[in-house]
Amino acid sequence: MEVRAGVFLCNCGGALKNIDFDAVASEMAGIPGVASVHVSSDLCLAPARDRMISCIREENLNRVVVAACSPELTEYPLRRTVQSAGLNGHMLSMANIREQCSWAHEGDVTGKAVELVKMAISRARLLQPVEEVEVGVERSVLVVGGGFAAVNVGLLLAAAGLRITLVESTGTSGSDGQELGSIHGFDIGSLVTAAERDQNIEVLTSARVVTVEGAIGDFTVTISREGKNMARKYGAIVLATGSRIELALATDSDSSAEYQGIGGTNVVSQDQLVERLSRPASGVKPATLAFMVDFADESTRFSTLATLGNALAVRKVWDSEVYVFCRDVKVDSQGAERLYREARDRGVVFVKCPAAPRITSDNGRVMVEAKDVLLGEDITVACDLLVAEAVLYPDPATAALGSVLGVRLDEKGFYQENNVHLYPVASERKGVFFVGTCRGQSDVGRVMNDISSVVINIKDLLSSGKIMVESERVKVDSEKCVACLTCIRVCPHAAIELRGTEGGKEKAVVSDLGCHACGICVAICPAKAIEFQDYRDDQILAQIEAVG
Amino acid sequence: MIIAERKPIAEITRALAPYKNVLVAGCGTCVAVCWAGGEKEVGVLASQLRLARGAEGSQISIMETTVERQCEKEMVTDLKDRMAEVDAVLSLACGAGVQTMAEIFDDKPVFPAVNTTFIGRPEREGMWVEMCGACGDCYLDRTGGVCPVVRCAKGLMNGPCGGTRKGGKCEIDPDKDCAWVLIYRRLEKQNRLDLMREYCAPKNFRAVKRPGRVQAGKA
Amino acid sequence: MSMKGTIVAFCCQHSGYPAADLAGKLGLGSPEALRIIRVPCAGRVDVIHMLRAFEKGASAVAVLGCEEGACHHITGNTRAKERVEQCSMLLKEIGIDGRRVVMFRLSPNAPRKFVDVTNEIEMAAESQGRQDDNR
Amino acid sequence: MAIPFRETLKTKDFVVTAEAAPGKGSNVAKTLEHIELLKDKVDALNVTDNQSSVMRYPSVGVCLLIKEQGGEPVLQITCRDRNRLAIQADLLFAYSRGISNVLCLTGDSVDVGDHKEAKQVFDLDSVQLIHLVHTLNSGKDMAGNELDGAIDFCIGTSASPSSDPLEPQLIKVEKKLRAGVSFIQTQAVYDLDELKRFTEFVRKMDENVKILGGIVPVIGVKMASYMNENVPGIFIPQNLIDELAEAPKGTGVSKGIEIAARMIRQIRDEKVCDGVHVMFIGREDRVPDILEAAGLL
Repeated sequence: MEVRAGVFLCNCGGALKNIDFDAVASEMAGIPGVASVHVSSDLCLAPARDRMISCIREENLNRVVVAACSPELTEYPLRRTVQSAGLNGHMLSMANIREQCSWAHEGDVTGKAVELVKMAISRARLLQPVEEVEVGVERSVLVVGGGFAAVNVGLLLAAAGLRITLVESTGTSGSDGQELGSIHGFDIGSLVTAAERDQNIEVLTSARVVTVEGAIGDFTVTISREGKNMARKYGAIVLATGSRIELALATDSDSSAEYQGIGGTNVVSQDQLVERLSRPASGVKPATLAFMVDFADESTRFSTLATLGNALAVRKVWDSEVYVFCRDVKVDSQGAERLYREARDRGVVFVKCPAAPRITSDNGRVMVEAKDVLLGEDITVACDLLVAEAVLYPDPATAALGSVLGVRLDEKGFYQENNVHLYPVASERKGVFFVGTCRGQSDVGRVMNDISSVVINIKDLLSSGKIMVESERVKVDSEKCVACLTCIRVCPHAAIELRGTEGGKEKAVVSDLGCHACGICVAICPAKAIEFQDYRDDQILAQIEAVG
Repeated sequence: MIIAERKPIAEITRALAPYKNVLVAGCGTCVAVCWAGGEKEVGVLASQLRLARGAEGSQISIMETTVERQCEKEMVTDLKDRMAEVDAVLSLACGAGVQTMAEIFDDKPVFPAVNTTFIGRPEREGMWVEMCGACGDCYLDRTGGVCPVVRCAKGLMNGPCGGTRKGGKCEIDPDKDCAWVLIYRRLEKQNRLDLMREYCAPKNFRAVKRPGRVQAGKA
Repeated sequence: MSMKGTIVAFCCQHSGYPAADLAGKLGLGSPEALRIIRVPCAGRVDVIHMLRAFEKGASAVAVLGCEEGACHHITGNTRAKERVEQCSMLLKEIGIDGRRVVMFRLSPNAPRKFVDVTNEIEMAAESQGRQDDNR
Repeated sequence: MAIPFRETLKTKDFVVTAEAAPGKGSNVAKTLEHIELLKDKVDALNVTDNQSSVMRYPSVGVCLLIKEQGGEPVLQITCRDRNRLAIQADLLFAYSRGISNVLCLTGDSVDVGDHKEAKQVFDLDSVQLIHLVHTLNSGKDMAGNELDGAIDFCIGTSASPSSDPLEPQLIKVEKKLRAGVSFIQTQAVYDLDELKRFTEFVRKMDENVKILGGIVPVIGVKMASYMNENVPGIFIPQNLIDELAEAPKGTGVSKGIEIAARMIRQIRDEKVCDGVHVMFIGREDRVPDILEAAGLL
């Protein structure tokens, strides 16, 4: 099919003074494959776009080369324009003659502009169409974990009409959500019973995910329960496997006494304190209480929020003296600032100290010795009860599940989200999400955010039951592929698998849905069997040939 | 699979010095998978040769091709109509491929561009290790599936030697495991250590009368 | 050597390319001899692309990818670094200065870094060019 | 004429052997000196076979010199340099010239020697070599042919009591014992408990094999770390290295001798094993000082 490329030069409303567009246009006319050259001043506006559409139709162009501003801005809309002219959106090649040519250099840059357009034309000749097809997706979600976050996600997604499977490795559902839920007044029990009654949700206790294959919209997951394996299909997978809470033994490095060592009874966790508060009648009320915050781990808000909440409760119920030893109380969680102010007003004393206090015991009472920054001197407080700082550690199953799903862990062992700001709950593997403490989130406010963003993400993806996807933009030629597994090992998004092809033999197959179009597999394939439609080797080499 | 490693460029340029039109022929099977002699490596080597000649100010014209399997006479013969204007052939195949090429086009000099090293497997991405020495008399049944003939530096049949390093590493290379320690651990795990205790008589090193020949039963 | 003095820069869509755009928007001058080829990720650039650029006469080749550990595709920039080092070795093997091929990592909002590195490459290539000419 | 080593092993309760190192050329003057110095002070003199894969005057040659001087040689044979034909031929020749003790070794790899590109043979290994000598002793060659004139070698081998991991080594020693050896000369040992445990292990399987502990004096911290790093099968513990570090500059050699003598005396007094095999590579002339310091002369 003969290449007929239309070259559209945009002088950005006349702003690109150091490019002689007529010269550029005349240079383009003689190039093989160029059917017409048009200079316009505002390709980003509708009239110019309509003219382009009519040019494409009248001159039945099968390639469009646009020399204008950066493709980062205009590639997407221009593709829509080309499509509305009946030509495949991928038959577009752009030259950046504004930011990277006219604005980047002083003086006349017509020569460079000519070269950039020639490069774009050389690539345009080799472009091939990429069809966008509609693909059915499973309207079901696998939620791994039985805690507070998992059950919440399950309920919300079930409400959106998706079929949910809640896989919980321990015997009872909602077990590891106790600590988090109970402290912040959420009754985990009622959530679990709601989940069990919801006909869209299937709760599988003491079950384990064994293998995960396929990609977003079409995951095949084997779950093993009571010795037998079941294969299930899911559109998305949410990991909410929670975390392990340990009492921090952070003490001053040279202080000999360990928390746990002293008396034992008068050192408690936040949870044990809440339990004692709930039955005020029994036992003697402690006269003075101390909390520890931000010494073992400054990155989680877990102990800060629990401390603020419980310090207030102690003041109300027991009215005992409350000291909070802290490095600095970080109140950037939801409602934390209000709790902090209220605690101060209620007489809770915050002792700011640069290093962890020295803990010793003196006939049953806990002596807390620390340097108070505000007073500028060492103070010692004798207290009846010490609430140790709690620190979140990854659940031991995190690493194993991570490798089954092909997702990464961060340096502390929690799941590594794709981008902490843009995609906080998504993994690098499309369709696999993390929620809650399993990715290091430590306070209820943030966990609630995680839950709502994951629910929105998945509803957006799956509720319609179908997704538009570019089919075979990155494709493995099964003739050339020798199944050497290099691409499967290398793909950072676990989007390539060995699958039987019509020839019968198993070959590498790129999942259109799961592929992030980065091209790493294309560069590393020893047999050059993988093609990435818009960035093929011949297209890149053609651009190099066109230079100079 | 067969593992190979690209020869240093100096050796290749020295061999090609007198020739102007060179056919650079890759092989699409083993040497491609171990990144030594496939289509990609043909492109890189051709480019490197052109750059080298450019630097010396003399010209070279290179034809690039990749044969699916260079050890198949028919596949190599397919190149014959392009051989007219070729002065010399540079083959990136393993030894079998280079010699097939040399045999089919015996009127033209054929040079190897890779060193065929061993039969092995990928240990991790980009690194391959020797597993089998094709000795023709396999003992893997006696050693729990670890071959001492090639994975022990001295090929001992009653190992280990006295030079094993701390932690069970090989005498000559602290990064390599002593094959006999691996054998010991494997057999211990399966509690079949009696296999290792059994005296192994001197090996028949002529099991394959070199050069080897295997005649399959009539098809 | 029709491309005397040109610098071919493979710019990753997530870092090098937007940084180049930003440099243009701020009017920071990068070398005119620079020819940018847009790639989806630095990991897409292969050794053959760099070598062909040199064959076409480029005086220097650069691969601009994301910062260490911030690669949009996790391992893209590390692979690009390894391939640049391999290409550098291949050049050194045949007597061409290995420093003519460079991997540089920057974030999309670092136009000054982009301009500094491209100018540095140009100056290095020029001084090297003079050495090659009188060899 | 010296007492045959086979007899010494039976009669003497503490056997002492040393090493005569062949030179790097045809001039045997130095070797003769060492032989003269040591032949009457020890029960037998081992002759190394291209030690550490460094090419030297042949082992059987020095053994003949020792015989001529009236000493009792032990021919060391490694499997690195000769195949089964050559080894059998050398054994016939050695025996015919009156050499009747052989130490069967696997041999170091050529990578540690000075001809690193040589083709290694290793047609046999040390255990197979022991079986081979027995075969020849029984009047047949390895292919089963009758020998015109049988031979009768006293067979010995080596062992590494301080290998880590130890169990694979012990399995190898089991094989050697089942093949049948009269004496074992171990690699250099510095931890006598290990040597004791090794001796007990061997005694359980074969009471009358004689075990000679390998003694290699260490003359400095630098040498100690070098040996730990590069010499196969040598593990010098840290406490010994610390002791060497304290020795004032320049007294390294005498310190090394002092430590070696102390170990020999300890082995003898506590009957750790049946004797010692003293190796002082490059300083064979100082071996008498060690023996004297250990009260063996």
